[in-house]
Amino acid sequence: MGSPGRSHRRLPQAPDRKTSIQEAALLPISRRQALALGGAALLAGSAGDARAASPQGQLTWAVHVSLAPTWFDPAETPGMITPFMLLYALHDAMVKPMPGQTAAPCLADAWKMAPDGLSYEFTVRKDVTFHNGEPVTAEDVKFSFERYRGTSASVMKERVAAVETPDARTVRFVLKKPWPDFLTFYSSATGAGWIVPKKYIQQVGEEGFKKAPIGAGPYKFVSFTPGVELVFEAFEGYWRKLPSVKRLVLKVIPEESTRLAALKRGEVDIAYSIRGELAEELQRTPGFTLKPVVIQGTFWLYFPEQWDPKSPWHDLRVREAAALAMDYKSINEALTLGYSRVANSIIPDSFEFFWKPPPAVYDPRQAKALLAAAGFRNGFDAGDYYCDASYANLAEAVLNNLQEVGIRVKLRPLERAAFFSAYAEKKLKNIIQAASGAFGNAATRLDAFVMKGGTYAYGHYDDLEALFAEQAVELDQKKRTELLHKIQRLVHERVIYAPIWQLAFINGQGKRVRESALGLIEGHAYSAPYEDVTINTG
Amino acid sequence: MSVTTHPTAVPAPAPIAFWRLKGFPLIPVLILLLIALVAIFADVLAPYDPEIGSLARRFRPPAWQEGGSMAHLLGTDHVGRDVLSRLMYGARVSMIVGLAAVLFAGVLGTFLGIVSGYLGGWVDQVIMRLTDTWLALPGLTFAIFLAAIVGPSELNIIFILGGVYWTRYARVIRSEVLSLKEREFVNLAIVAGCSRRAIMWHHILPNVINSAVVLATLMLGIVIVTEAALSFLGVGVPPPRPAWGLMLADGKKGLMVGYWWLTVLPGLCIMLMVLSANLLGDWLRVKLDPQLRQL
Amino acid sequence: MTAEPLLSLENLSTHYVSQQGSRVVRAVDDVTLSLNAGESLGIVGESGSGKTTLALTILRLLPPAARIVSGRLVFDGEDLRTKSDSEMRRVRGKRIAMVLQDPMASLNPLFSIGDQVGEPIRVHEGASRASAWQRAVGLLKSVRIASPEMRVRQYPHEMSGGMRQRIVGAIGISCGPRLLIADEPTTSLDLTIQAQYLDLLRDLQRRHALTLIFITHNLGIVARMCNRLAVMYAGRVVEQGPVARIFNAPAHPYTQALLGSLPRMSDERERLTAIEGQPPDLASLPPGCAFAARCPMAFARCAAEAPPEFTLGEGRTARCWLAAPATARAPLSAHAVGGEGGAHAEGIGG
Amino acid sequence: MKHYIARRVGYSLLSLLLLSLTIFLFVRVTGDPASLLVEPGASPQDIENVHRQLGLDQPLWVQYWQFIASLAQGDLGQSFYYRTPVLDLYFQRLPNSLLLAAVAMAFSLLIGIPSGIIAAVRVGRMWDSAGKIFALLGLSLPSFWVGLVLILVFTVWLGWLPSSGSGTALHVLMPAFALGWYFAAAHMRLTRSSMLEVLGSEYVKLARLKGLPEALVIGKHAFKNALIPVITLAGINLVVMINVAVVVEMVFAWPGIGRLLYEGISFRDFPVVQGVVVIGGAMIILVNLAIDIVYALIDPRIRLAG
Amino acid sequence: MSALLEAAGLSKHFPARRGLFGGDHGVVRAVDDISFSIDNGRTLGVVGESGCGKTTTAKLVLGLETPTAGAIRFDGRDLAGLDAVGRRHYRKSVQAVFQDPFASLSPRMRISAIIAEPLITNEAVTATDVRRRVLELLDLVGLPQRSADLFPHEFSGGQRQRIAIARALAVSPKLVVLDEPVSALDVSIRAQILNLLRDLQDRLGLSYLFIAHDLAAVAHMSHEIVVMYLGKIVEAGDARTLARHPKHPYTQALFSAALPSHPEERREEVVLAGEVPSPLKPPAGCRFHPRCPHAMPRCAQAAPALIQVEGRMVACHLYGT
Repeated sequence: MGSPGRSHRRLPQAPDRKTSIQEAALLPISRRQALALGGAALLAGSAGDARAASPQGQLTWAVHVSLAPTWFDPAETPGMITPFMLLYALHDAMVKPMPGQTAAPCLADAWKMAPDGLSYEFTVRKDVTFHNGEPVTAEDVKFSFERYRGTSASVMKERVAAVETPDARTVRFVLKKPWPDFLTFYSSATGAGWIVPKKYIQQVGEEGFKKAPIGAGPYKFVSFTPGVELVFEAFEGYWRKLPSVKRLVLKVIPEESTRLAALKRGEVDIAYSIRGELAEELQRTPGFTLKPVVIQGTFWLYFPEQWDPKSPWHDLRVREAAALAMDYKSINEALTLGYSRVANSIIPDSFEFFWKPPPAVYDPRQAKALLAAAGFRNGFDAGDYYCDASYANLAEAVLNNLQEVGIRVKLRPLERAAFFSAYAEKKLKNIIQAASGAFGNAATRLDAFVMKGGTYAYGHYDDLEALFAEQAVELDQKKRTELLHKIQRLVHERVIYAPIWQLAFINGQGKRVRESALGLIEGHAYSAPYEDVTINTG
Repeated sequence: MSVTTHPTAVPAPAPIAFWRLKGFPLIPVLILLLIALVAIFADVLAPYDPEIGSLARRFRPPAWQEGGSMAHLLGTDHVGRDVLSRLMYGARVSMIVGLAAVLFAGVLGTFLGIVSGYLGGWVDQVIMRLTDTWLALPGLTFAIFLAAIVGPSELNIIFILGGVYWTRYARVIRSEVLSLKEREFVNLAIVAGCSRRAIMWHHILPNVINSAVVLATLMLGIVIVTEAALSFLGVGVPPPRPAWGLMLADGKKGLMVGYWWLTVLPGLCIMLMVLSANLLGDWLRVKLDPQLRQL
Repeated sequence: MTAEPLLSLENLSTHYVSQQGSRVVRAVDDVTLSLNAGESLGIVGESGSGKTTLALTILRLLPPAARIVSGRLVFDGEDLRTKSDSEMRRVRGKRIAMVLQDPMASLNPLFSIGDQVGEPIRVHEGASRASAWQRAVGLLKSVRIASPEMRVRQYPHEMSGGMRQRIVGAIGISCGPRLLIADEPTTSLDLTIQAQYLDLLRDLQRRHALTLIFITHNLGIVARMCNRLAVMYAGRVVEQGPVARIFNAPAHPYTQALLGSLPRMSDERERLTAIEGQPPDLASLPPGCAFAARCPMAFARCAAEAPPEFTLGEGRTARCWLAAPATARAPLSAHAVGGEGGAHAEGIGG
Repeated sequence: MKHYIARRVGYSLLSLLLLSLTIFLFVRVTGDPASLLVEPGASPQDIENVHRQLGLDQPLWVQYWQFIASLAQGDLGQSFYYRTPVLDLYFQRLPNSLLLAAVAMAFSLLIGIPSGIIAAVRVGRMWDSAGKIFALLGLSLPSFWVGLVLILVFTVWLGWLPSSGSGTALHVLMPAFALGWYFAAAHMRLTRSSMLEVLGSEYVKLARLKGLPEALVIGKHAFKNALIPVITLAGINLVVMINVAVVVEMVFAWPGIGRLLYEGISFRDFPVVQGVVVIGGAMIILVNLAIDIVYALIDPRIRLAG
Repeated sequence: MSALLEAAGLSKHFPARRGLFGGDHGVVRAVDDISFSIDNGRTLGVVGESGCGKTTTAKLVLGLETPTAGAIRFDGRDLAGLDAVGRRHYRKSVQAVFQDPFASLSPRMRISAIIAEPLITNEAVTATDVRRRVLELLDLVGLPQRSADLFPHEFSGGQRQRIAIARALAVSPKLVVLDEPVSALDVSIRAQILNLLRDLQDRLGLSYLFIAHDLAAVAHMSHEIVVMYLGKIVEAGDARTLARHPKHPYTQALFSAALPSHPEERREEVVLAGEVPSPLKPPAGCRFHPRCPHAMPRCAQAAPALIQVEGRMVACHLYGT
């Protein structure tokens, strides 16, 4: 087993990925914890469930984001989760996260790593076909990998020396040097392992493929109106099982209240992203179900002026006071009905090398005491509080808490794009409320948000830099873990960040749905796998 | 609109005879006065800080409804802030934003309209082409656009709305100046030796003020409603400031859930203010200046 | 003079009443006039003297604030005051026609000439569209419009100003009215065009045996067009009678002054006779003669008591104490009031 | 006349050019679309790549020139987000927008014209005020609020109308009403004022003098003339509606141009924003041009005006 | 007597903006090569129908328009060559009274400010001097002194015209341009104003450029008369002679169309056919020929020159050689 082998820390090998820019919740892609490397690949157990009856009926989703045709193409996976909403229907991957498994064998029914760690060999499942009836072959796998140009494409291509196809069902990835994270990247962090039909694409060209995509997934493409509506139809030749629902319709409804109304009237069966009081309302309404999923998006307060000795935020006690001032439970109850997770870290608890901090504490009295000790008996004017305008509701609640202990701030919600560019360009001051749903592990997260030169780091601590440099070349997984835990502990103790929560993404399910497939795959915000979706026939 | 090119004779605008209040919109004016008073004395009148609430007290209904209490006469919002206090301070924010934006648009548009109409020639061409261009931009979208560039703050919203709507003044004022320019007193002022600046300032401006004022009453409504729409899209007056438009946008989810007071009350305030301003404007329009009928 | 006049007004008064009822404007006050068929009457007065209101009173087309408060209004033997609105509608356009001040603006830009000329025929005689058009062609011909068959199909904007005047004239005579009222028909026109229009009206009068009422502030038009004259001042007819008589020997000082104030082409005088002061406010008329304040010959009685209408013979009347039979002979010569005066302060009126 | 038309066309082209320049510069200062198309923290090379791919690495004037050059060929470029030609997107949405605008206009005129006429003719003070206030209410209430109330009442409570989307005749009712009501006040005002103007005109006086029944005077002579400016305004507003229906389209998930534009702005999808605004602007400029020319043709007074 | 103001070969052409009849012409020849002069203390009357160029002539004299060609000399100095001081002097020397007494007074200024404006603009005077002068002027035009603090809408038409006259006299001009000064007034008021104007001329030695369509008023007021048709002078000369014995067919028609002041005043009536053509497309040759009862073939070809005929100038082929 090789080391992560990072010679250059800045290599974007597992870069942070922002979620879809417009959706309301941050959704991570990575499902890389507990990877079963080299383990005996499990056959998809449910393959035999396929009922003899042909697919029937139709289910409609109210989608909160504007669907883009690039999402039909795994090669363009842009580093956000939203495309997987469509990929799970239209395409299939060699290995992908499935219910109960983070790396389930799909188009590959088996794979193994060479003992020297320098190559991976996959076997393509037998008798699997694309929607047009063509068989899925090793050539398609190679083609798909080489065609892949989405997120982390350069990293993968840099490390993969060659893709060999000794026979129609065997694909071998030859690495330049050992790369233990290869399977993570191939199976879940990127779209490189999602297979597209080589012949068809060469036939119709890239444009043609985008207009009429064909894949090996459980649903066939029927029609698409950009930003409006997408229709799928069951692919009866899907290998895993026969989909139960004949047609899937995804309708874009940007306004949350309207999604709820549509769900209630039965125009749609599943509505994505229903929050706050609307979720409460849905919970109260008989026949409707809330489907919350905790995703890997963490939220926090950041104090960009903590390195400026003249700033109040330079004082650790003030930062601690801010963290203590937040009424985590009430905020969670109010905004996400208590479904979010108060993990007290900027790193999702599912990440590799995650260090579990002590639970977050709400103690306004202590906060006031700390402020007084820092010389702010009557509180202080803390300037601006920047946030992404779509999370102004969270900001308002936090701001309330801060005001209560005497940290007086002025909310400055910025429109999303403006916020992120200002954040990255280090133009923001005072307090920043931000979030990340980026892929990766603890190290990548720290790299971007804590370390010198990190995209979103406004300053650094020398001791942390030293520790981080140390872990970057540490080959021993255990030692590396220790180092990263230590850094995380220091980040926690110094209150470099005041973490808020790990967001719960709440969806609504209507009466006609028996199985929405929401939450089946851990951390996946949307319905998946689609072949598991069923209609209530009773 | 560029269809209002009919040259119409301008009757001498008589000063308003307030003692002859035919059809005077008494109720609307009283409403506007009331709003103004509340706005001025919000600090004294409001029982709570409008920006601070408590999550423990969120979604309290108005006092008369089951679950309501006298502590919060008009209930509380999604972060437990007192709705009555927010409405009172909201009057202030909305009035300031509305009036300032209208003033900004009015001053800019009137100035450009006068300069363009009076000087004519290439100055007129430049200003009118600019106005045409500006008018061809969809107003609300343009505002969103500007908000995305400068970031929303109360001051920015004022400039954005003013910057979007000055064209209406420029158009109307220019066409009025064009007809005023042909009036004999302007020619006589030239004969008397007045400079162009003096003519614009002493002879033209006083005669277009009426129109500008009428236009302002009508614009006030448009500005306030646009501000609400910006809030709906998340780029209006930033929270937690108590602006009516923002309250309405914030409360919109509550509408589906039965928290009617969060939307109905600020909606009512906006409606009353805009309606009153419009009714007053209509009356002024008829009263002051028949030229403005085409607005 | 025939026994039965075509139009006779007896002590007719029309007042404007403000909404609160506090302000009463006596626009037409106690007017008695009669007009025989075929005559042409000029009603002369300054703006605000009530002459237009008088015309609208005859047609009963008054604005909502105006009321006919008293008097009789007999046309062709019928009292128009007692007629219902729909009966009046059948009088307007059919038996009494009127042409307005601005012939250019009197045509509706959206309807063809044929439709507009034929409209009264269709409304009053129930004619079909086709036959109304047929008649319209004839009417256009009678007002000397070339190629009327083509013109009926055209729209007002395709006509020259002169043609539009003629068309308005054609509309006026379309149903063969007995009385034609022309309200300031030439104020907006150039001299040479004005002459054309007056020519046309005179021609129409002659050929259609019309009785004409000319409303104007221009004594010249009356001199040219009319055989009878009524001079209005402050809502009242201060003097009326045959045109030549009045021009030669005006009985009322106002008429005298008016005639004296006109500059004449042939005149050698250095100064004009000016009428001092301003016309009075119709809402607050003095108790006596309305002209008294400006009258060079006024005496005590004039300010105290309004003179009644005195009959002077030859069909003439005058509302002036000087014309009263009991007093001394009224000065009948215009020269009697000349020579004096000058531009004195008009005073700050109203 | 030829000169006049040529001049007006010239001005219109100039305005259009200015518009394209304005919008071009504005979209470019609102932020870098690359920051939204790549994940945060992407390497400078990645951003560079995106820039090169989108042609954003060129100097501004080159970009503008390319934009104008392809515009002249009827090519509005390709959406960054949808990877689809902007023109295709536009024409996909246009029928919806036209439908919405047309029905909204019908609602607007249905409210505006009668209330305007009643206000002008003053049938009764109460009806006058009631109509006027109803028309003004549309202006006074933010359309998203009206939209949500409509959904609440007609979808959630009564279940009569679909909440959102398009497809059937029922779908268009609520968004069209919410949009149309906003414009009703303007149409009411104009109807009222032009009716008043026409009622005071010489030809209406003449119509009365002809002895026409009052219904005919108002219904035929006055109404038809008074309607002309209203129809003109309605023509302009129809185009305006297509472009400003953002809020209504968001609330009702109506797949129209307004939403496309809004999404374009929020995704910094330059080609979409430029394309939609330029087409919209061109439509408005063209309608104005057409109106000016038609007016000049039928109304000789205009040719005398500077 | 030396001429106070002299116009030589004066032309003003406007570009045909938005002209429906644009075509080849492209310019409106509002005033086309006219010459006239006004002597000290005299009145020059200009008559003609709408579109004849009389108002443009007034504007040229007032400096409200710049001539396309020709020159205006005032006190022997060419206006075009004046420096700033000279121009200011000219501004002070030439003032105007316009037709519409309702439009010529700025409705939002007090009478004192209206009357004083030319004074304050042109001279450095103290407030008390200004006030004194305003009261003087009010006196001069026969208005009570308390008028100074009122607004224009509080006055009747005749009174407003008096105010306008007072304003014009504020800077003691030598020449006053009177553009239809009484046409908007009530009949009974006209004589007051005309008398006032004549009195002022006598007292102050003013010169007038009197423009009107009311022939009788022009004849009454003027020493010399100029008759214009479509931008050209058709006849000019001593007022009385011209009024009694017009030579040019247009002048004849015009004076014939003038309404009689007495029903028994019978004159030969010449009713012209047709309407005044558009100045955008004036007829070739003599501009009057399409309407002229005496038109000859050559009238359509050559424009007649203004020549001396029996003590006045006439532009007509009837009198040519």
